[in-house]
Amino acid sequence: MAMSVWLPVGILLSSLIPGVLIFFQPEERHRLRTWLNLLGAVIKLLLVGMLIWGVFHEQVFETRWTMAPGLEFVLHADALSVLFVSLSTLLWLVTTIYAVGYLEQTPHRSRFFGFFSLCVTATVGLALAGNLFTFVVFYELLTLATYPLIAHKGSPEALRGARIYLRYTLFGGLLLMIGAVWLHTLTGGVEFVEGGILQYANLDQSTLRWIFLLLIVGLGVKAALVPLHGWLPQAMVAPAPVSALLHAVAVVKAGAFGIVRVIYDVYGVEFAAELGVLTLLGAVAAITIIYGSLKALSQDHLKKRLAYSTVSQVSYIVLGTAIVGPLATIGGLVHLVHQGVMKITLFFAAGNYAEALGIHRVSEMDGVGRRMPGTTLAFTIGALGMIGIPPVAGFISKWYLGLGAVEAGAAAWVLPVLIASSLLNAAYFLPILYRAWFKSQSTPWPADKTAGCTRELPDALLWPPLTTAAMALLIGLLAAAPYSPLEWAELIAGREYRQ
Amino acid sequence: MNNLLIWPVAVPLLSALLALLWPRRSTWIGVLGTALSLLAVVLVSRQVIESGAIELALGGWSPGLGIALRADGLSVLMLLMSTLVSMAVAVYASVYFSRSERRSEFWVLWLLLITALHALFLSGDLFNLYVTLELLGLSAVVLACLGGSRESLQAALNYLVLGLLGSMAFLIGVALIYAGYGTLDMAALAVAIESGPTAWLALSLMTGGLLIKSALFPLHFWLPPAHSNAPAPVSAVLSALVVKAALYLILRLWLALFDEVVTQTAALILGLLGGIAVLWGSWAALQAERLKLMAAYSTVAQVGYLFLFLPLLAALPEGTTRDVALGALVLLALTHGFAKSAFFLAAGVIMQRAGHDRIAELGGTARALPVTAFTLALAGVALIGLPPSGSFLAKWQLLSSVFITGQWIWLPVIAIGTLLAGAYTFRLLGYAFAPGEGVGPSLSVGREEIPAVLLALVATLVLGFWASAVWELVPISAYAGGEG
Amino acid sequence: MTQALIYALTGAVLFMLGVRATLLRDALLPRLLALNVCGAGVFLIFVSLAYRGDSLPVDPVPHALVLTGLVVAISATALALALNRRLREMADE
Amino acid sequence: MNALILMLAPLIPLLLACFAYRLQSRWWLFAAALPALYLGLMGEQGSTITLPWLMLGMHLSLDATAQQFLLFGAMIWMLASLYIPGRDLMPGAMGHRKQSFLLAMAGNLLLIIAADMLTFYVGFALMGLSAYGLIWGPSQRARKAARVYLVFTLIGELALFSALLLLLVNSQSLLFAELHSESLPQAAVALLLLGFGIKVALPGLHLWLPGAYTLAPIFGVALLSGPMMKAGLLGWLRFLPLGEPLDPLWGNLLLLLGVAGVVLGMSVGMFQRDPRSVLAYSSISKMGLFSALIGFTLNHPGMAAELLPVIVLLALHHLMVKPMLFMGLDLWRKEAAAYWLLPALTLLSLSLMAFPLTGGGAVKNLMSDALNDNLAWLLFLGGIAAALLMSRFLWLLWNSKQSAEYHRLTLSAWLMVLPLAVWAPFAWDGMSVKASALLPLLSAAVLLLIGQFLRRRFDLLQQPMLSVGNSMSWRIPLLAGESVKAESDWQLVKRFRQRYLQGFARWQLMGLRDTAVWWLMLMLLLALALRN
Repeated sequence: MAMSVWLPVGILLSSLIPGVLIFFQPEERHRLRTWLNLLGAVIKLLLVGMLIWGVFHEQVFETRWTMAPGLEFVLHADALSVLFVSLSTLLWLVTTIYAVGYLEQTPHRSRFFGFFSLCVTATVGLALAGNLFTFVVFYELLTLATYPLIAHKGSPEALRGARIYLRYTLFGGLLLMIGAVWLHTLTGGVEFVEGGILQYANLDQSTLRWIFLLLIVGLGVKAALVPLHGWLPQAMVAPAPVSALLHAVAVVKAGAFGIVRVIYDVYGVEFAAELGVLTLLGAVAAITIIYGSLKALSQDHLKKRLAYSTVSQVSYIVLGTAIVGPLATIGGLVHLVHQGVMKITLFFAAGNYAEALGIHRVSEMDGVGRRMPGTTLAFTIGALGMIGIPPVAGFISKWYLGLGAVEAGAAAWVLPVLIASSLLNAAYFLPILYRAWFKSQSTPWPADKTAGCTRELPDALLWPPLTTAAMALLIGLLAAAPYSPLEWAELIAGREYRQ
Repeated sequence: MNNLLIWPVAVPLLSALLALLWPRRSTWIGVLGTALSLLAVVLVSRQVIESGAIELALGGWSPGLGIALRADGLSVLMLLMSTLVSMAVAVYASVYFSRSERRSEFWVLWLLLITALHALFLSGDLFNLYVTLELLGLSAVVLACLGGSRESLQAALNYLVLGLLGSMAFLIGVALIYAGYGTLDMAALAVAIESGPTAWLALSLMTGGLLIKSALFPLHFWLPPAHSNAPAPVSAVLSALVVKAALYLILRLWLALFDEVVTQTAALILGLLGGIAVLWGSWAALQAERLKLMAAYSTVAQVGYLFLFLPLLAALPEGTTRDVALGALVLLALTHGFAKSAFFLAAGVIMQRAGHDRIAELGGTARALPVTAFTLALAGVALIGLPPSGSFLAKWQLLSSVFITGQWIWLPVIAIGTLLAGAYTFRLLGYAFAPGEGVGPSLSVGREEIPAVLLALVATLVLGFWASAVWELVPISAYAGGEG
Repeated sequence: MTQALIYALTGAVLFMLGVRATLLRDALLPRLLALNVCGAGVFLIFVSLAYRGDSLPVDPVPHALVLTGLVVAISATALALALNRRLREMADE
Repeated sequence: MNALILMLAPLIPLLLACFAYRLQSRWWLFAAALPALYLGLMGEQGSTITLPWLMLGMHLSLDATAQQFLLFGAMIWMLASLYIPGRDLMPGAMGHRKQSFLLAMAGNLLLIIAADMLTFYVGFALMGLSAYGLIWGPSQRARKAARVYLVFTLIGELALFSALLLLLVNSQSLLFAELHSESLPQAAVALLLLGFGIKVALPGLHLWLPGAYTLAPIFGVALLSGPMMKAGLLGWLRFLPLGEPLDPLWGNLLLLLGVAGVVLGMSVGMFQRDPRSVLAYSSISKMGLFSALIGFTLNHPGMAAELLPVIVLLALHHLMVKPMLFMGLDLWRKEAAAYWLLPALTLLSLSLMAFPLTGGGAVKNLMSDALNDNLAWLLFLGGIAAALLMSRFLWLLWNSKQSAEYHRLTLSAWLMVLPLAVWAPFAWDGMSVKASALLPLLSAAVLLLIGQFLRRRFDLLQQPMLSVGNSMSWRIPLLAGESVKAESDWQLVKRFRQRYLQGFARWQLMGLRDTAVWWLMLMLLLALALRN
């Protein structure tokens, strides 16, 4: 009993406490800081392991705390939250290791790692939020925790990027909050229940549509739906680990996850379809997918290209959500994990290129595969996954999305979108791979920091991308194995469509 | 047991006398006196939480002629805020004024200010309210000009004159009440007052006077110069507590005493003024070039938020929803009190270290003074109303009330106000976190940085996670006509 | 009764005049004077309230209040004047 | 045991690919196909293995078709592995070729033994994409050819992907055995035709082929023309509801496209100067024939049972002979004093021409039996095409120069496989001499004579005309959206176009550049055909 109450809190605290402690560490206590970080991450991983086991066996984990009359702070672990929690926990561990390596000998590391941990805390809290109120709380906290990370370098571009990020997200958070309060006022409390609650509430439909619009626009800012995506390419000025976390786990995913929550566990997907709001959302997602890819084509800056790719890829999740039917749901949900693992690999690799050779642009990447084979291998796997080439994880997502579309009779517009997006993905990823592997070095590296080293990079920089790349490959290859993301997505879809 | 009520007033008063007599030890006496009054307030609060509202007739004279002290949920909350804030500010001031030759003056006036505040929150009698209001105003003015600069004197003088005018208006209202109902005891009045011309006129005069003191738009013009030119600890209490005192009175009058007199239109007018204050104050804060001026304008905006509640409260039927909204109003006031005092203290630290508080030149603050920068960030979070601060909860309930009453007009005000608050806060943080040499090299964490960060933490964490206590306390009322 | 009313009305008029001058004047001394006029008006009202008809004794409470009010007003005025002098001195320096 | 080897067949090349950069001997590559060869020779038919945890559940099984494909495929893979040049095997070399080779082999073998659609698709994608590395070469033209190949392949993959989804939802199962044509969406068939049509180079979808075949290294071409191209055909055999009634539209379309392919291959191939190009167009022509046969089978489900095995045999024959021809050509070019290679190549060519008593002739006999006098004209046409193209090939071979020395190993290996290729796929029951079988050869000879006469007489088919065929290869850069560097061929064409064929060439350019126009044309033809 006590266990079921304390486990969600423990999962939050396992990153919060190290985060707070790290803030107060002097800059030079590098070793202690690293240990704190890793300890927190490992403890969190263990706790999440317990959570996974419990939720799989239909145990209930819930913490409630009344913050104000009618406003309860609820942490509740259901299958959907477990999916997101385990993703963020696992990737946090990897990213922490990477960040330790990446930021070696740079100033303000205590501050950085403090906010880094807070950022993960907010993400995990978001995943575990048991009602809309708690979700909003963590959604805003996430904004706050990420801002200093984006601004970390302190350069004018970094500050500008952070400012733009903030403008967008504060605006989005406000709309989300207004929508949430409105809904809360109408229903007297919006718990996340599998299958949704609103279809039984007997409320005015047009009001519900307006609220839906508010919520989705609020969440869409973080999920970078067009035209609310403007902050994402600007935010790539952040250090590589931050971009990795931002694109793979934290911010962008938070928005997408929120959309999933709202549609499945607040409105109920069938009810939302009845309201007619899903068609619009699907259209927006489709536009975003294509638009993001088109923009990515013309970017020479590597991280910017990846950023636009994120814009496009995250909308796969939204698209899967907007199509009614369990298969599409599985596709969307599983992409939540798959995109995270693949994109984090890509950003790690991009960070490594910048760190080792000073490469920031695609046009500088000629022949980099020969110089940095490990990193480039990871990048290749990630990129192939993004295109959706089997057996990398991205293929599984695309497969289920497509199946869901066919099943729901939406194939006529979804399949062309998927195909166009895959082609565009290929068009902006394959040239990079081509340059890296097939071309030979044409110009000297912009800033070669590893000249004369026997190894490609320090372990802390090389292994994280390789690990995540292996994960991307394995979760695709072993998609049907027990406890795989796909299995979880099926479990969730089964529960969402149970009634 | 009811004798407890005397201590929150008596302790600071006696300490003030002691400090006057023994100026060389004034710092010790000041801090200790503040700490003891904190203790007294805590005892009173415990009593109220355990056994409901309590009352004390001073000297055994019955209310009507004698002086009655009453403590209920609302006053306890205000007392707790003011005493906690003043405790923190006192610790800060002990460092801030440690080398100042005016330190004994400061401590005497400081203790007097606390006395006045506590007496005001506990007072159960309209005339006593006037007296405490004046005492508060006078000690605040003197504190405000302790900085000694020309601008601060000018501003303090302006503040004084306007404060006096407000008190006069209040006093004439008191006179009218006495003429109409023959008593000044608030408990009796809460039952007696009925709608009528006397009550009307009295209410408008008293409210008008208090509006000046609480600096509601367009009567806010005295506030920014006065608050921004005072020494940092003084600005902190001015913004956090003194303004709230006037607001507390308005709440008492509107909700407990004149609840039958108040009309929807009147509330709406105040609400509109509040709305304009929100927009104007936030906009001006965004334009401000100096840190303390920004904070002062932000106070104008925050006061506006509090007034937004009035039309909503008037429209809500008595019962739980109204109590929830009222609690939210109190919570917002409390959060602002803590956050703004933290903000001013942090500004004071920066000013002492950098020698100026021009926002555009604050680069490097985060490196030189990490704790203070953190304080600014936390306080900013509370000012914007982001979670997990208390103001987030309050704003949530405010919006909720908007939806319940259908007064949609406030929705854009709140939205734009929040965005503007975000804009000015993060503008500041952007400069503070930028690299630069605006602030001197880093020293270890100073004693003066700790109180500020604690205050900010109270605003953002304690009031966020333990806010439900507010809603439990607010319905405990000493006044029959009130919301109890 | 009528006499008391006259006093009260006079007090009200004084108060209004005082308010007007306080708000409109720029220089400090006139404003202070106006404030005192204001105060006088208020006190006049209070004093007139004490009258409860010929048959009854005068109500002591308003008198007590006026006394307290006078103290407050005097100290406030003194403070204002002191501040004003300080300001002058600074201007001279 | 058999099931295990079934799994090993694709797994071993895959694992080797992971360590490709360490492999220094080509015997590793050679050995990678051994499990497949074993399966082809001694595998127990009907052995299956299911891996439910792998991706979405993978099913492998060995049926008769798979076994035959494995046998002949493995031989070609092994032979081709010996042609990989030594410098690609140096330690420290990037090993693109090794890696691509092994990955493509893994994909190819996987798709052959796949028992469900997804497994097939995975293999197909793996093979198709890895083949990029087999085509890629350092020259600009080779890079462009590889790029064009990649674009086509990707489009094919995606079409196939969509088709798969439609099929899966329709039949609720991934297994080939459970596919059915009931309520099959038309779009699925169209997408299947498109997806595999690119691989088998249907006219209009063949634009990647000439460039890739002429510019890729020899082992790449051998593999492309052999096992990989046949994978597309195998895809049709596996996916299309052959033997079940279907809208005749699709059968007719495929038939028509096939015939167009035969004609296109023949007419363009005849004017090529490079023997490799001739072989390339011969592939188009041959695959056209196969496509037409499959189209016919689609429309005659009753005959599917007899026709399909023969189509498989026909495909196997081509699978063996074409790579052998390419590799033989390479030997011919590089081996000093190898005039004795000419008879060997002639023998292969004769087999491809379906000369009696060769493997080709035998299969053709079987085919005409199975067809039961239907489509005799098609076989005739195909025969003429093959005969003309092979004559052209041999003619060019005769006139071409020879240069450097070559590795003994490759030569002897080639010679060892030669008899197998000539009589592949060992359809002994079809070995007979029929007069009718010689008819196309005779007609071709007559045509050649007429052509020769015309050429002498009118000087019409002089050099400029030859370049029209080459236009196929310079069109590739245009497709990739880049301007072309002036080359000698290009100059010739320009001059020629200015002089004689301005209008024609421009029409051709426009027509070929945009695949859609091709399709439109074919649709129109189809509409006309269906109206009758």
